[in-house]
Amino acid sequence: MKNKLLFFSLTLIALVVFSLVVTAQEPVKIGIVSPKSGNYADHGEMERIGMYLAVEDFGGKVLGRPIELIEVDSETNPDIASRRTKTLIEAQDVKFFLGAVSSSVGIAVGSVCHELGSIYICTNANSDTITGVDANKHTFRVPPNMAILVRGAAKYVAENLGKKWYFVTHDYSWGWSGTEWGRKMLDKVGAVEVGEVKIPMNTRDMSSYLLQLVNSGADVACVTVGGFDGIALYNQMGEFGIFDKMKVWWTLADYPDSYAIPPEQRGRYGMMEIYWKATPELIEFSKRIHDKYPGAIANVTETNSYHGWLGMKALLTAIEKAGTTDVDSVIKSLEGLIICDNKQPDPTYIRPWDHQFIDTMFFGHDIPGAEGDDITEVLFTAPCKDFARTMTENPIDLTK
Amino acid sequence: MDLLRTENLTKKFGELIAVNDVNISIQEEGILSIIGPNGAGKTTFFNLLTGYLKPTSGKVFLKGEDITNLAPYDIVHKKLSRSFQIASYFPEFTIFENIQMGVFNRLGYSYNYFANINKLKDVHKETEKYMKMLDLTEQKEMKAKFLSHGDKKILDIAMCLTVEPEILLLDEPTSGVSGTESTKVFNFIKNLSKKMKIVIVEHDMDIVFSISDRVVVLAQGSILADGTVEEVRKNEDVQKAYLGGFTEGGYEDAISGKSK
Amino acid sequence: MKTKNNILQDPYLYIFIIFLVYPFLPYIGKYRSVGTELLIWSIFALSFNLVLGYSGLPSFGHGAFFGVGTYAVALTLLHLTSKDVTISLILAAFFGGLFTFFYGFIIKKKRGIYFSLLTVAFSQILYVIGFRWDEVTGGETGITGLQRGGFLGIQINNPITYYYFVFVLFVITLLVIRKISNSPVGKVLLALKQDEKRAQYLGFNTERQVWFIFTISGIFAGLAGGLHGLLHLSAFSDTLHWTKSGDVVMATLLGGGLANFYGPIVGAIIFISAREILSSFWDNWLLLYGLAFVVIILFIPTGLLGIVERIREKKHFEQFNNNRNNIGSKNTQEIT
Amino acid sequence: MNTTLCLALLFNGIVLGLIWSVIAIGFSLVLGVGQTINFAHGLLFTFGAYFFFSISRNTSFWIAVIAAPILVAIMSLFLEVVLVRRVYGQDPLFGLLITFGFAIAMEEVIRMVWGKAAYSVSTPIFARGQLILGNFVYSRFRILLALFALTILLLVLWFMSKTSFGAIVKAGMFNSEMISALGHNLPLLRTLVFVMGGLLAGLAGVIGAPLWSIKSGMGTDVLMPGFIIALIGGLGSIKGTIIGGLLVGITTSLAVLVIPRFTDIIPYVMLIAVLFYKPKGLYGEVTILGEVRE
Repeated sequence: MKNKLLFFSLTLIALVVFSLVVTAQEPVKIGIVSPKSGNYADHGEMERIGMYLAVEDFGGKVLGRPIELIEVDSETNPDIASRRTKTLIEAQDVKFFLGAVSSSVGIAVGSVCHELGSIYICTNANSDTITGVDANKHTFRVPPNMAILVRGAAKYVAENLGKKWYFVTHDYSWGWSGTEWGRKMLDKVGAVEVGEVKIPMNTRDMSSYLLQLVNSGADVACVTVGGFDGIALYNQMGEFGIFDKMKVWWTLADYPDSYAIPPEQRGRYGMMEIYWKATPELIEFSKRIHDKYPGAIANVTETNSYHGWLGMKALLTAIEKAGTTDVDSVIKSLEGLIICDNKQPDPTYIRPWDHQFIDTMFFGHDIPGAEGDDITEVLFTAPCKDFARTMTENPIDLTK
Repeated sequence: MDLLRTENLTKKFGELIAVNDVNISIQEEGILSIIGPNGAGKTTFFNLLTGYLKPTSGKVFLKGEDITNLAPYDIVHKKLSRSFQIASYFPEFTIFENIQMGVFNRLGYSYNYFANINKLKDVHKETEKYMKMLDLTEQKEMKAKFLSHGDKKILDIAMCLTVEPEILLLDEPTSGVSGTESTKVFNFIKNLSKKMKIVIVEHDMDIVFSISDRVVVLAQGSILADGTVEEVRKNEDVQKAYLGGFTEGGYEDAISGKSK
Repeated sequence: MKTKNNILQDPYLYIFIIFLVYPFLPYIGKYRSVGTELLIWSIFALSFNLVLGYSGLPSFGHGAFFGVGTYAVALTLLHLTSKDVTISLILAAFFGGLFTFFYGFIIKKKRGIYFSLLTVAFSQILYVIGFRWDEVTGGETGITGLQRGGFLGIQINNPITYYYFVFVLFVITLLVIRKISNSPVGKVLLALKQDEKRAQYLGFNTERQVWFIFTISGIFAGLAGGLHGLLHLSAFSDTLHWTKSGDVVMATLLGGGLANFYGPIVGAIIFISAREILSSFWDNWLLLYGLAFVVIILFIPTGLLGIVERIREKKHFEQFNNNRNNIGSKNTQEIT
Repeated sequence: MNTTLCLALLFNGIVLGLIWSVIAIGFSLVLGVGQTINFAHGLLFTFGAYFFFSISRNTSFWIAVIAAPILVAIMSLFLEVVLVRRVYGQDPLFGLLITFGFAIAMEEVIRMVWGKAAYSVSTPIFARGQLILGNFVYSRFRILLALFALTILLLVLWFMSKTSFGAIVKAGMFNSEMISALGHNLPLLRTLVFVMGGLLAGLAGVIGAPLWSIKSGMGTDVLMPGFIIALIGGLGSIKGTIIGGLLVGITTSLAVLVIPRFTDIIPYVMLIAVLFYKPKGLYGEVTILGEVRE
């Protein structure tokens, strides 16, 4: 009889201890919505690598609780991305989300999180509206938007590359925003527009557009074209000898796009969101990426991997600072957060009124014929805060 | 006034002239047979009459009205119906359902999206009438595709009747049908001709000569001979076309069909 | 009158109960938006089966009419002041029907390969317009941030009430489509699928029948699209892309739409939930998704319920085979 | 609009049309003889591009030009024997779906094997630079690719009209039962035509790779103009496909001046217009169960 009593009490104690440990151990769930299939899967992969490394920096824990990453495939399809985000919130009560390679997915996930009260840090979408007309209390955006990127480069381009600009616009909201900001800067920097060609989304053959550009007599082609269309355009520019006739300025230049072009056909100028050789920490970070993920499409720090890392780091820092996973208090601690150890020359500052991350950007030039990883030279670095939109230019109120 | 009339009806497939300038007028009474070697244009002629093919030139008149460019479903509503060389029916439907289709159309249910079929008493009664007429009632619930070849031919003809035609075009009703069943089809056509004008395309000379009031012979798409059974039997060109210049003696037996 | 036992046999009863109880089921019940999605896809697949299963028309661009419904809802909610969704859903069904009415007229004479490829072509036209006409359709970023007001005053904003709102529409759709498929027109469609020439010679204007049924299926496809738009409070051009039209075709075939009225529902449930589960477990899930197409077509072309039908038909054939022998013998004695 | 630009766009339309025709012919032959919609044709094109990219990087440009199409032809043999052969004669949707499913699955395999990034093929040295006549500038490499496409088209035209195999293939389109009745092995004929389609898709891939840069989704983008031109030209008619390709290529290229954003709609609108007036296509003699009656 006695040992039965003993046995019973021991199991009871074990149960109590176990439940205590479990609650203390209750994991912090973070949802990652980025493309795993479809055309942008490679950008998605780099983004996720950055996030894993950030979690690693935090030792896999925040507030003493393990971090549980739940990944869903956005398929670069806003419809599917919003449905899967909603499912994670409904079924697993996920409070924090990161990711998105295209603006449409960013906007869609942002609106779902706002509707159901979760925080969303958009790591790789540049259209102005995410921290503009589509902004909301729960959405933050890591990469600089087109206003910052274009205004940051306009003066240098006019002074050093040429005054007669020809706009090459990706014919959808993101592409227009790049050209609009370019047009606004024309008279400020003493440049003049000599024409524009709009390239529809998902175009393969660029010849009919390049023919309009090649004999336009422009000094500079101001190009806002991204993704695979961007790669196809850059590649076919070499074919039509655009680089011999004029300078080419890409308002937003991603490292993987230059890397995909055969060395002898490179030669564009462009504003880059990160330059992997800017600081020793970034060089070390690139080595870390290369060692842990040799198969990745780029073995240096580039836009997607860096912003994935920075977004995750900001979120975890804010949660530690807020001391709780309650959404409103984490938002409070995110707003105005300054991240010094961001591996960049200057710290990153999260503006409270539009939830835009502000740090530095790099204007570079692809060196024709350069082999290996070191394919771009940096002409100057620019602080984003001097070119970001002011409250008057972007009147939004996130408190509503 | 003739029931059905064609004016220099012609049909060309590229250079091939399938039906060549046919002028024929079909009156009320009796059974008309159209005979001729394979490829003489018999089936194409039927297709032209019933709107399945558009003629290259020429016109078709039904009771004086020009029906040349009408579609088959409009011509059928003008009481001209036809069966097919290869019996065509709805294989997955039961026999009852096959016959029921024609009744649906005639009683005006073709655009009725909501009626419950089992509750349509008028359709049910009408279909039973045709089923009895063809003594197919025992196999009522059997899928048409399991029927014997002869029964399929009869079903095909029965479906033509559901339209209550005044003219019935039968395309080789007994072809491929074994002895016992072809007599069944033969008798069936016989008593049908009392109620409506029948035009048959047929190869079996015994049937042609014993059943038809008038015979038209088609060769290379044009009419070779047109008249009573006797006139056609005697006709020189018919013998030549059918036998291709056989020796003298052979004409008689070939024509009379004994050698079959 | 339906006797007691064949009510129990009627699959409609089970489908009704499963969907009625779904939100309260343990574990899976929480996934309300997936549940609503299954209902919407069942409406879409049922209406699509009127074209594929009943009329034998291989349409491969039905996603276009679904997408048109989504955009109709999104645009009306965007531009209309009141957040009431009644008008937008009516417009979704209306425009679904309008597009199928016009395009149906163009392709009512086409069959087989031409029909498939022309429907793909049409859905691509709508896709390019939806994808690039930024001013109206929001282009690649689509239309987002809509609010779901009431339907004739009933509040349907929270997920549960919206689920049951879609459930009611699903039940109505199912009864209407079942009525059509058991009506004389249903029989005419099955007839023209088996032998269109024969049907024409019985007096049926088969082109017009194809035209009308194509339009009716478009109306329901538009409605389903509209409900999809209200579920996600957004509209994107992706559903219009021809590769997405394959989903409803596969769902209908998998379930056995060619052989059984309830096939599309079974197919929609299996196909959509498989896609959701598959994609959350494996990066390269598209590999299995593609192979599923191949396996279904190769091994179960008539779908799951198709297998049931085939067994039933074998019994039907044997039953008639033995009694036909005695009928046969009776007939022959009679004549000779 | 200055005339040089229109001239350049017209010339560009011809180049585009020729390249699209090479893709369309493969699709048209398979559709004509095998009566199956081969939606894996785009995928075979993609494999042609990827094989060309990998082989040209490791060996030489010229070995790749020959090896890539042959590899694709072998792959299409596998596809035909294992899958497509089982759906001949069935509902056309089955052929479409089975090849479509295969294409989705294999596209994922491409991403697994070659990774998800986009690649570009460097222009061979002999083809670099531009043809400059006054201010008419055009890429020399594109002209060479167009000539390469033209030779392929002329070869197929000669092959189909002059050789006995070509005659059997043409007859096969009119009446496949007749072919087997005359003692020709119809299944073998269909396999050979399918492999021929695969070879053409591989060749088109070799042309497309340097032109449009290589990504796993490039097949679906190219499939649409391919099947549209095949239908506009008329099934199995090589002459029709070439003329159809030029027509669509030129109209799409010039339309950039009128509706730059919606030029992609042009092929679809042309298809619906042509099929509405001439159901068999411009030069098509055969309709595959396309119409119930005239």
